[in-house]
Amino acid sequence: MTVPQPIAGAQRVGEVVLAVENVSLSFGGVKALVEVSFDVREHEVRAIIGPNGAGKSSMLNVLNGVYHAQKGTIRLRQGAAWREFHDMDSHEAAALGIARTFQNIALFKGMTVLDNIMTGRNLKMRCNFLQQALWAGPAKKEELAHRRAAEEIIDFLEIQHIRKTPVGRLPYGLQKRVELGRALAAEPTLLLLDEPMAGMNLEEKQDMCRFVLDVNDHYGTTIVLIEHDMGVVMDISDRVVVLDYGRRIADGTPDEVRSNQAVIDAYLGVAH
Amino acid sequence: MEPGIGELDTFPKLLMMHARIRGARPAIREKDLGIWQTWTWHEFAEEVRALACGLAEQGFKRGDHLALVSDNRPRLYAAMCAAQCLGGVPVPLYQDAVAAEMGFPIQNAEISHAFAEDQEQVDKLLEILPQCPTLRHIYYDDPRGMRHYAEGVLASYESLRDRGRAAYRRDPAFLESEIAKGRGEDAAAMLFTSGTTATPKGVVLTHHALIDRARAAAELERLDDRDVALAYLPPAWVGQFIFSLAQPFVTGYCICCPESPETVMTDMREIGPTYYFAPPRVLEALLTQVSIRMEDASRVKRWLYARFMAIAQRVGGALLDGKPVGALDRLLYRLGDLVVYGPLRNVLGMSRVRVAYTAGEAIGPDLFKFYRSIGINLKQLYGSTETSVFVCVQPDGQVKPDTVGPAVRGVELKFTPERELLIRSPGLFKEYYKNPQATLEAKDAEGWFHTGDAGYVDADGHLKIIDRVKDVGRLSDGTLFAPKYLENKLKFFPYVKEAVCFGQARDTVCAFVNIDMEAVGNWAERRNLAYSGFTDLALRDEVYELVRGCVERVNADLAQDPELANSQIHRFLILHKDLDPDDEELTRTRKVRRGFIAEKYAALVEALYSGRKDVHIEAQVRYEDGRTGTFSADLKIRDARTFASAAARKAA
Amino acid sequence: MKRIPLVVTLGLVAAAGYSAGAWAQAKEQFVPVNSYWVGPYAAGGSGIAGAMIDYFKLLNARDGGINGVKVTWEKCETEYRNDRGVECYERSKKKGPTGATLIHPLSTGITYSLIDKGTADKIPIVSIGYGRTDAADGRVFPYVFPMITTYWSQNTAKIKFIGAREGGMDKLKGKKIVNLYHDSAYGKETIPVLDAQAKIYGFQVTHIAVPHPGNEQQAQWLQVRQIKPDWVILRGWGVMNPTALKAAAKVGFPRTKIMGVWWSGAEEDVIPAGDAAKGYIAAGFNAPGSNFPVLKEIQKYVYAKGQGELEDKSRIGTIYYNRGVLWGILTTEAVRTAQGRFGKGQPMTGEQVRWGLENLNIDEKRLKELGAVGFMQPLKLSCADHEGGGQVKFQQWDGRQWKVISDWVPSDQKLVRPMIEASAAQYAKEKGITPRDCSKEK
Amino acid sequence: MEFVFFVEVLAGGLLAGVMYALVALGFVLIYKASGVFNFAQGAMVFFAALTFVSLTEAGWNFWLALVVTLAAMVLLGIATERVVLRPLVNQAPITLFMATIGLTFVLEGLSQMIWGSQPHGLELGVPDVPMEWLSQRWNVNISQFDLFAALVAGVLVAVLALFFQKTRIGRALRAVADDHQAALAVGIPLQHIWAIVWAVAGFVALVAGLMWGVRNGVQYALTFVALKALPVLILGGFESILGAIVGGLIIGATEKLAEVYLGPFVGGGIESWFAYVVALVFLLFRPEGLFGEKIIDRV
Amino acid sequence: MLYREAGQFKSTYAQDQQIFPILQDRVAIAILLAVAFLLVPAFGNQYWLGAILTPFLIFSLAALGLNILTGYAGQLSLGTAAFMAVGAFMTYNFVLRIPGIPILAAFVLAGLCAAAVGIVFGLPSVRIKGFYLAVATLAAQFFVLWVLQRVGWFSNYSTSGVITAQEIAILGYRFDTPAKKYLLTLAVVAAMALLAKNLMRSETGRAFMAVRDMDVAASVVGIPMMKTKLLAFAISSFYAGVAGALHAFTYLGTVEPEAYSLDLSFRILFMVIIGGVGSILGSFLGAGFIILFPIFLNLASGWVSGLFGVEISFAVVSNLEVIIFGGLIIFFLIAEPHGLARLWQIAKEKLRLWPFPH
Repeated sequence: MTVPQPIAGAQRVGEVVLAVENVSLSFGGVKALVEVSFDVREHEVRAIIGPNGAGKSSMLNVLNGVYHAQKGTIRLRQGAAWREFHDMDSHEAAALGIARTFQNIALFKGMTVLDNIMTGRNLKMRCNFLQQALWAGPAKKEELAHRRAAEEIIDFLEIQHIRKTPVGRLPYGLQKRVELGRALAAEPTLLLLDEPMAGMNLEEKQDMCRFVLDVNDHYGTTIVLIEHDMGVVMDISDRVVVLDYGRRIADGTPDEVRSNQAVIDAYLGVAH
Repeated sequence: MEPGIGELDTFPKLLMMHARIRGARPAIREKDLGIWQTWTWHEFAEEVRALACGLAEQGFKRGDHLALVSDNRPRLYAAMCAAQCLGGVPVPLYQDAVAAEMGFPIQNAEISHAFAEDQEQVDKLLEILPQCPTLRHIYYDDPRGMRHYAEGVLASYESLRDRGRAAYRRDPAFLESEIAKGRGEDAAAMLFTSGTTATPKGVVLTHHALIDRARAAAELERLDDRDVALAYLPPAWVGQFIFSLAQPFVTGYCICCPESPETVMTDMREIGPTYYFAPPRVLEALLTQVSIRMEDASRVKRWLYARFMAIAQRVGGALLDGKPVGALDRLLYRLGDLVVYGPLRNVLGMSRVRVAYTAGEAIGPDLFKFYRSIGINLKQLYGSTETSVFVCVQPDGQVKPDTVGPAVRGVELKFTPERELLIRSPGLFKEYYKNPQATLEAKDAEGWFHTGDAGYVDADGHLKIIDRVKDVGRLSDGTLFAPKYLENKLKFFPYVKEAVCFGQARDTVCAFVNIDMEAVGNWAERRNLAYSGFTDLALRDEVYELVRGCVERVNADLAQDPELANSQIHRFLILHKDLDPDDEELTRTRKVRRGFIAEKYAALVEALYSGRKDVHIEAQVRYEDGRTGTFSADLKIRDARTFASAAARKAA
Repeated sequence: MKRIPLVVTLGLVAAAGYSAGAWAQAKEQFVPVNSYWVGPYAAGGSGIAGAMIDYFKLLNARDGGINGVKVTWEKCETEYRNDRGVECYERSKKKGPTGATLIHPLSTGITYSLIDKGTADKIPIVSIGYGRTDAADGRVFPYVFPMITTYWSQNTAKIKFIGAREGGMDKLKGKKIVNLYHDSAYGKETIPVLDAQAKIYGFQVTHIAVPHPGNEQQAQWLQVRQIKPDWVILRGWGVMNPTALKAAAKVGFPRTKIMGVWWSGAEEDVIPAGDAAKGYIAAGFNAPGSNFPVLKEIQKYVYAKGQGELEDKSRIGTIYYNRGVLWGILTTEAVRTAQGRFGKGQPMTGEQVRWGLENLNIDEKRLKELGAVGFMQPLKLSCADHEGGGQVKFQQWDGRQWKVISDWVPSDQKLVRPMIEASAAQYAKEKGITPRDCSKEK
Repeated sequence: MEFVFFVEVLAGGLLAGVMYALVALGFVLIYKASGVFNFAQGAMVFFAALTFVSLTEAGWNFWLALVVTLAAMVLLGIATERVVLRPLVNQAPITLFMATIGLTFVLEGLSQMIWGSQPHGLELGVPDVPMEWLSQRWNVNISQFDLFAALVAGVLVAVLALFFQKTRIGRALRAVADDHQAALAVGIPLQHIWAIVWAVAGFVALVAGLMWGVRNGVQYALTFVALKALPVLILGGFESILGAIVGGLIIGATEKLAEVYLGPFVGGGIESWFAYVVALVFLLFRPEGLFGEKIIDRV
Repeated sequence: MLYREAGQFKSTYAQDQQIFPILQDRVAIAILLAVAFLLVPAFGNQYWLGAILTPFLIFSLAALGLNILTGYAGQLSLGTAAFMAVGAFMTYNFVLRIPGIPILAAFVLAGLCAAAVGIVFGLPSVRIKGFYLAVATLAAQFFVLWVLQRVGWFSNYSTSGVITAQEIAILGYRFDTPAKKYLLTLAVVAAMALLAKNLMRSETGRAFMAVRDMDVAASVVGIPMMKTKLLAFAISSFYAGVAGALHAFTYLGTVEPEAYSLDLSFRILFMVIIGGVGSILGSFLGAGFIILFPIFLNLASGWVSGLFGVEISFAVVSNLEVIIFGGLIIFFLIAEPHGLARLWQIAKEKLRLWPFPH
């Protein structure tokens, strides 16, 4: 995995922007998350790893309001003030600047790539439906301005050639990229990526890593990343939290985590 | 053309004139962020002024050279003109060349300033920086991925321009005086010849030469500021330099830069240029695309296509030339125009083409006839880097498939006893940069330039090029052997991408054939022949049979022409890999480097002539991600049926 | 979004629409037959339309048309839908030398839709025994003819018949009557007049609505069982009628105490109910049975020559068939009266037929000539009164066929007429129409 | 007296609900096996009843007519599968729904063209009159025919439930309902299954046609029974047979009670929309119908 | 074949986002509008104007309304006819109770009332999805008709609950001839179709489609579920309301609640499905097919039997027409499951790529 070495370093990463304190989540009897706590710093690439069924996706879903945790608090820093949110809907989370991609693609099949990305910007649109119906001055100006922003993202992700293709017809790799584009369109402060590189070949993985790094680098977005490929995790993440059976078993820089015995056991399957 | 153009003898002066009198007209467009961004002449002039002052501040002085490594982009042409404003010489390089190839030009011209498009080109320049001490400034346009590049040499295009704009505002007079200092005979550009032989030479072309030739051609075709051209070929090539800098600065027409090399076809369809230029290999590729897509069409469309193309073949060209045609044919053609040719031109983006040139290599007659028959005013042009392109141009109405037309105004032609063409014209180059010996060799005392091409003037005063002098050879029995002519005939078939013929001082002609992966692949899929890759396809017997069919059809054609009858192709083999400029088998403009190939594959040539059925080949292959590996296979060799020549048959 | 396939439709219709119109320049009286041969009410629609055409064929065959003017017609499928009804009207109104003589909409919904159009195009809209009741006031509705009897008149006649059956109108005091009506405009039409009569005769009326299509009436008939009324007036249409009779049998309510309107009193309404319909009484303005001279002549002149519209000859004599013949008679008599004034032997325009209708006077003598004595009641219309007769006959289903059990029972015009004129006046005010002054009409 | 009347209304409502359930069964069958809401079920009820009655009136004996009609319905089922459904495998449910609408028009047109538009009476030998001893003893009128219909419905439901749960074809049907492609992948002969299902639905349509035919007479109006089944399906869930019966009973009972007790105060005729209000209230608590599986959105 | 797109490049986003980016399409639409607005009223006779084009336009508008709700927002509705009834009756009341009110104002107000009713019956859509949602709108269908018949106020206490549309007037100018009524209908329908098209290509439209395609992802992107679904119900009911008003005023004149029965709701749903779910053009094509096709079948069979003089009984002919109509629906669905609009789109694609297949 030859990827240009980003100049990581403490000075770029800011203070804590997201604090998760002993969050527990269960579906009926199944305990998905047990007392999980970790924090995420500004401009950081924070990875969450762990074997299958460790609760990674559930954690992500709690962060952006798709699931509601039974116990524990999640605090998000808005500028100076801290906002605690529990039982928050996903569209309220979106309003707070949290955007995400899904493990198995959740694009709008009936729309083109450009429309999907433009939908990502809906929080930024101010005109009401009447103005839009009349295609009145402000509505038209707003639509074209947002089209321009979407085009920048299309340019950034190098998908100009599929701009007007319905999403349903695209290969898997490109759909993942469009979904990243849609999340970026909301200009989030916190970006949650649920296995962005699952099922990709070598070349596509390289591209996606480059994009993730560019996003963090170019837009300064804080990224929480779930990923299986240890090579990727070690290369591009600043800090890593390891989950196993819903519990946090390790948290630290990639090197610390790699040498941590508990993590090795979890992955190599020591009997619990 | 505007009166009083006389004293506007340099490109910057022309630019300022356009900015004054047609400031609002579009000068240059580029497809970016989904739409065609447009710079008017006024805005373009502003950009050039700012850049020029910026360069001046950076110590770029008169006589310096500015290297440019970039695809067709408005900022590339702005940088070129900015350098010219300061009396500098822009030196465009091939953007797809490897780093090593760029070393020589920069050292040769002690280039201090360079303009690079993006991270890819900057990395190349940084790689050869140690060998180029003179290189002190690299300006990059697209900052993508270079936020952490700390090299002092680098500076962004925007910073250069903004500092320049401030400087211009502080002291506009400085730039106006620099421009005024410019003279017609100053060097306007240095372009490196593709050079099918030896190392490339830097051709220095003056403002006067380029402007004169550009104006002559523009008058011939009555170009004006309403025309539109598409800039899609490498800027380092003289043709593209003429069509996207010289001629627009003379006439004021607008050039358009496509979004990326992959989207040229769609961009061309969107723009619909009126003034189009394409080397034969582009036209071949286009024709191959057309035939592949038509093969997949429904039966009705295929039948319609075949019927109307037959009519076009018969009367299309004549109609275009205005020759008399029967009323029924005229009606059928008009119907065909509605049903087939019109839509075909439209899909190829050539509906609005008023003038289309092809040059750089000789074009196959059938390919040429195909485009004219569907109503595209394609015309032959002859010229080279040293002659600022325009030497001979076929005027409207006098278009023949096998000639390159009469000489353009101001050009004199002369032939040496070995039938080599000598040219004298105001468009001749000044010199080969720092290579007086080569300059003398090419340009003799009275100013005649030795083209190195063999040819003759036919009855109508049209120049007819046979081939490169050194390539035109004789078979052992003395008959004329023009490899280019044979190769073009072979290349007309969609399945043949490239061919190399051998016969100099031998008794028969043999050939290498490089199949077109896409066309033959499509052909194989229709007969559900499984194949794993290029090499596997190239070795299959069915493909050999296919190519043999093509060769025999060429032989049948050749049999008609008494002169060429016995240069028919007797034996051929199919190459195991695509000929590739990266392996130096082709020039950057995809012309065959005959000498190099004969040397590299000498074993194969010998096998052809030794009557062997197959030959073993060991070759180095570079995979996609950079790893290299060796490859070995047995290439089969086939005989092709030859035909008694027409004369012989008549006699018998 | 505005790209309707106009080119295609123009071509098709132009070819179809106008070729048919060109042929009829000879002296003919064109009558459009817009009915429905498809859908839930197809039996009734095909019966009435078929009978009317049979009568026209009879006239053409026997008398050579009306005073020599042959009757011509064209069938059009309305599927009992308003939009198809309007389309058939617009398609047929200009056909024939003098355009459509008059229009039988054959559906309440279509009648309502055509009132404005008919008045504007001066083509009489003839709704015999249905449509708008207050259209009987000719001054406000010049071109609408709810002939013979309107729903309100029929209702008063029914109450009179019940009174007779109870032994005198005074016996009605204290009696309980349930009005089981189909929950639509047609069904609600008689509520006001029933309430008025309830006040006059002192009987107690309860209105029970049956939601469309009325194929399940368990709840309604349980209410009836709770109220235990003396009589039930069944104001049904289509499948509601047999279902009501079956439900009555299920609840144990005597069918002899159920009184149906003439749209609930045809064979098609009782056969499906089987023997649950025995004893059920229904009103009618045309007599059942086939032993009337006019029907015999139809069999002689039309069916004998194999020209009959209906394949199943046994339908001659059924209620709907006879009703169709009645409509044929009224239509041709109107034309005959109009010819009397505007030129015998000439095709009549819509406006002239209007005059003919308003001056229609079919007395006993005329009935005899037509061979329809007892078949229909004598009828006399006027400029103001577009209803005419207002008398109703009652018939009882004995399990196999309808038996007439009463003579013509007159309706209580004293009560009905003022209500009609009041309602017509309100319509006039709303629509901004100034009622005609009938005295000036000659 | 008041309470006895209440019992009678309730009993009447429940038995009316049984009649609705009979029709709803046909819809459930097709939906369960192909995920298609078969709009043409009403037309099939009419076609079956009309064929049967026309044959009996043409002098055929009862059982022979029944068998021939059944054969006709099986043929219709096979033809439907072959012509309409096979080309539309894997299309969106809304497209298949529209195809059944096309089928409705074809069936209605066909029925009236072949057998004419005259309505026919229908007697199944069970008198539709109240039970003697019941109405004497407690003055409660329950019609014998209603009980007969309830019996038929009960038997039908039992047979179908068994058929779906226990037999091999039944299991295959349930697999096809979940996912056409998956079923095809494991080798279930989709075409056979659908042909069988439509034939069985045809049989259920015939039974419903006969029951309703006795009540309304065999005429075009039989197609309106589909409207009565709609609220039952929505309440009971489209996929469950039990849901159809229980849904029917609930809708029937509440509808009649509301009409009798609530109707007079608000002007009557509330039966039509009240059924839907009941279904709506239930759905607000269980959005996937009484017996439908809970739809969980896996993210 | 007819398209010549070479040279039609876009240099501003406004050009790229316009409804008809290709010149040939713009020309076609301009011609069509010119024919519809100028040619047809001038040459069309009453049969064409009154019985074919006006109903076609009105039902297209209703189908367009339903397409917004079912096609774009993915919420199934079987209550379109009820919302049309509300539109018709409220317009009648507004004209009755506010003398001199211009008809267009009455249409808008009536549309708003229909929208309000739509929102009320749209509330269950928050919890219920798919076919089951049809129950809420079915309840609306029956309940609204029941109220219109029971509460006398709506029909100004007329005995049979029937309303008669008053004179159509805008500031004194009376629309009384079929041509004028046709023009009014055309103007209203064209304007509302344009508004709908603008809506669907802007943020609201995308929000609807997002909710339709995957509501979980829509809410994650920030689209408020409740607000979007109710807005879809409101807009769709507004369109149906205005369609109902036009149906009563410019088409039938006198109308009874029964005219807006469940059968009409189903017919409008058929128009949306056969026309093309989620396409403005689809609504028009669907309406054209469901309304006009049976009439042409009728004309054609009349013409054919006239031609061959064959005397088959009219009943058989009528039934045959119904069978052919049903058969055609099945044929079209098999040919193109996504409706006529998709067939049209494929044909256009083929023309643009002519003579190439791809």
